[in-house]
Amino acid sequence: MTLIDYLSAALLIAGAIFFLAGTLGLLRFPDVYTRLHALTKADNVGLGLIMAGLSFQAESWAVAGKLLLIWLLVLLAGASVAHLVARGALKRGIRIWKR
Amino acid sequence: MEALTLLEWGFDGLLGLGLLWLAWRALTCPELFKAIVLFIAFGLLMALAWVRLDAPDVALAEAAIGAGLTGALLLAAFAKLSLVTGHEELKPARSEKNRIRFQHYWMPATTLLLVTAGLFYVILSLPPYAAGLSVEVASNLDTSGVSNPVTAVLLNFRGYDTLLEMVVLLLALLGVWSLGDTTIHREAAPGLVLDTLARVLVPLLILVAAYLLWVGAHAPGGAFQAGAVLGAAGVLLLLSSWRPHADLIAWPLRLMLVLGPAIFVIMAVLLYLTKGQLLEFPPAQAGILILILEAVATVSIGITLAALFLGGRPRRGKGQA
Amino acid sequence: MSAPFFYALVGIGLFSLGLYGLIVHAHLLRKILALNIMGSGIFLVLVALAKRTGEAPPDAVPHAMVITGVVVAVSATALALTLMLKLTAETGRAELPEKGRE
Amino acid sequence: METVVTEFSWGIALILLPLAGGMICFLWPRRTQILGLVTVFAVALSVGGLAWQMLDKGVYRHAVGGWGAPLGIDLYADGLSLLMLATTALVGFAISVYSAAYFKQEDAIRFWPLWLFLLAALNALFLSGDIFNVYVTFELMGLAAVSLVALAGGRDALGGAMRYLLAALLGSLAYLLGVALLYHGFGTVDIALLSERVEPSPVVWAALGLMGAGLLLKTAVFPLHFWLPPAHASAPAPVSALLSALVVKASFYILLRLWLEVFEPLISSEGVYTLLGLIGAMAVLWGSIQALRQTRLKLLIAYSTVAQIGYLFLAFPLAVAVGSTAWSAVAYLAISHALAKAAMFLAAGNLVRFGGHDRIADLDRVVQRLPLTAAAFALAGVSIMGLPPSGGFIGKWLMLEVALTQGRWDLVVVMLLGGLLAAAYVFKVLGYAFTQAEVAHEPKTVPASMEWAALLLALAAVLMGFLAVPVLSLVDIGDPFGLSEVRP
Repeated sequence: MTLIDYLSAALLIAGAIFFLAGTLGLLRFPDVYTRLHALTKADNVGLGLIMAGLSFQAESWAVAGKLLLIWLLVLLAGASVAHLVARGALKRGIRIWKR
Repeated sequence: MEALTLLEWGFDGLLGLGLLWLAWRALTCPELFKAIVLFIAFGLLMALAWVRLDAPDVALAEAAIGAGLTGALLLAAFAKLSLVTGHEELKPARSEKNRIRFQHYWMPATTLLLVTAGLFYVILSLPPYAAGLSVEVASNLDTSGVSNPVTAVLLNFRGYDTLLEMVVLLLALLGVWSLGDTTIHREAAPGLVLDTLARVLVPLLILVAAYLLWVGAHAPGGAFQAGAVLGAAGVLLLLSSWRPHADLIAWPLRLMLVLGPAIFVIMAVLLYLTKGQLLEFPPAQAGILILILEAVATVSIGITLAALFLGGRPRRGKGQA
Repeated sequence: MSAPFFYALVGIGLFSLGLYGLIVHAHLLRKILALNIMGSGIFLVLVALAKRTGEAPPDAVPHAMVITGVVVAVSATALALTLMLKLTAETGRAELPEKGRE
Repeated sequence: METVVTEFSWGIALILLPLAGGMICFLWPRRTQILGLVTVFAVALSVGGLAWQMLDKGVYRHAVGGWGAPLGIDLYADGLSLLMLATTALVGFAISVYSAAYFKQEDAIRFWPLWLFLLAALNALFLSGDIFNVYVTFELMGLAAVSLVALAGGRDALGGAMRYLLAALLGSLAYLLGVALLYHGFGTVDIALLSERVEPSPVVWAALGLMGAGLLLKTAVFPLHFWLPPAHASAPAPVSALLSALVVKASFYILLRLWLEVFEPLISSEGVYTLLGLIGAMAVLWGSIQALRQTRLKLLIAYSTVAQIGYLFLAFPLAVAVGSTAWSAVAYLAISHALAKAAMFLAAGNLVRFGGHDRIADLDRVVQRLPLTAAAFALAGVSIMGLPPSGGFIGKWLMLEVALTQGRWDLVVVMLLGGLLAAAYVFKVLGYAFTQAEVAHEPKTVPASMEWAALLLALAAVLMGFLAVPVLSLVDIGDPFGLSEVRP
């Protein structure tokens, strides 16, 4: 394994940890808003790290570009959908959790 | 190497059991909404399984159509169902009746277990290696006009199936339309975010569809995947309260819907008249002819899928006449 | 047992699960889900066993069949869902009407 | 001109014409009726062309895409396919004429595209030589048929359509799993190649079980008939006629085809034959008794279909003996039933149009008011009962003869009982049609074309009683029943 491989492995593992944490949050957090918080973190940062890790292994700049594009799209969709879900929940009158 | 196979087995086992578990939960969890969400998740795992099985074309089709559009259709139907029945469907309590039922069905359950065991035996009795038609596909790929074997089978070797399949899609829409109309009118603005998302994503989705269509000749992709992406763009537009202009919903819409199967029929006849067999592509021109066929089909598929999502036959609203 | 066979068995399992769901559930939306799961199971059998080519690329013919099947399935699902909504609007219940009632 | 008729590949016209016609009808709703009629007429002419060609050259085969099996899909027609295609064209044409008067413009624009796609699906199915392609045509047929049932609207029709759709989809899926197993077992989905390659193995048995179960469900054989009566009874009259006459025959045709080509040579155990014969016998008795118990005319006719399908399955145990004519009897019964049952449903449609209901007890002297319709019902009844001279008589006689020579007295008794019960339910209807009912209602007029369409179909069913020799020789093209080795 080269230095590049170690670097991408580290990034991939870090990304996986973010996903794991996000999933845990999704399962354990008390209401829809906090769960969204956990989920979007995992999606955005976790996927970003994984994409970064994978781009080190990419054969060409075009592939790396595609990976970047995928990440940007997920960012856009994730943020919008999280907003829509939260707005829908508010409209339905679901209260925000307080300790 | 040893560790790798162990890892692969772990992955396969998790994926397989995950599929079964999700299917089971989608069928048994008491809340219908959850069941639909679980089914969509099931579709996404299926896409992963297709990738694992070296079937990227199927994976794309599954993710776009099997999970994506079917999911959108199910969710839309669920929402309408809640309207029709007055939210009764949201939480059907798991009543005593349900539990009695479960005991009531021990006989089909046992029979099914036996059938499953029998089918397991049948599957395991198959030879471990079989080429199927892969040799024939590979040796005729050169004259098919494309280099992606799946596209070659879909559009050339078994193009007749695909012709009929295009008609099935159109027919489903005719069936849906014959059940009723929906009035077309612009609803209240859905909010800035969805609007912006649609504005950004729709052009991008169209671009992706064109890319998938083009790349389908030599890599995973093709008319159905591209059409599904186009359909998704349509669904997004419909969700953000965009409605086709009143003048477009009469014959222009019908023409676009028919164009996909129609181009197949027209090409089938032309190729019969020139080559002597139905849908027989001349090897030299096969590539360009298939591309034309796929391009028209993609647009038609996209519009048909979006129309299926909308539901009934669109009609002009009274305020717009 | 190799991966193709494992996935084919999972496919059979999905087919049976779906069939069971189709029989026991009265709610039509659930029946439609069950039919889709059965279909996915069959598609899995088709594609998984196509990979029995050893090192060579898998057989493409079942792949094309499954793409056809996926499109057919979404068409049937769309029609079934619309029919279900119409029936529910007519009877107030998303279930098949009892037989024998006039 | 001569060369066009002999050289043109008529089979593809049978598929592409109705497809194109359906699309044009959809695009041009204002002219939908005339376009539809022209298309159906053109299809009927093409069947004539195909028959002409096949009488001269024997079986029809067309390699779509020029590849040929196993890579491509082959269209294939022998005498049996030709017979089904011709019946479809004839019945379809009569029903089309009927439908032109039956549907109002707003319903016509929905009916015609669906019906033409259904016609395309039927023709494609009868011409298909590829089991996966058959799956696609099944779905095409099923979605079209279900949408047509739902055209009637209302609780009964929608419920019937939904039940029908679920049954059709389940049947298709069971069939498709069988296709998947056969493909992975023998590397082809072409029927002719399969019949060369299959050998006794678990795969074949599983495929037989799955495809058999799926096709039996689609054919509505007792006890898998539960979906048929509600769907066929609640559909608009021409649709009921199409479904009972043609659509259930399509899945039976595939069952028969697969049985003859793929499965039969491998099956040595008596069990399968006995089982099929047994469900046939049960279907004959159960369907007839249920038909007799109905108070609604269309339900009575629908249950009669359940019973008549049963007869087709009685042939399986009889055909074990080499050289038996049981299959010819089946083919004859299938087409006679198609003609007679279509006539019956169309006649029922006339009665519903006339009286506004289909309660048998209130039929109110329709003999005087609608003599042609009453005659149509009676003549169709003659064929259903199996009285001479009619197509039904020839079919049942041929089968009875085989049963007698083989000493299968149990089957003889079932056939005779079925005939008696059929007579009972037909006369039950006719009896009420002669008496005056007490319910007063304002009768509506029935267009002449609707009466004549029903009568001509019924006459055709009777006429089949005189055409046994030419029809049976037509069926022998390509030797679909494998009888050539025993004939000198």
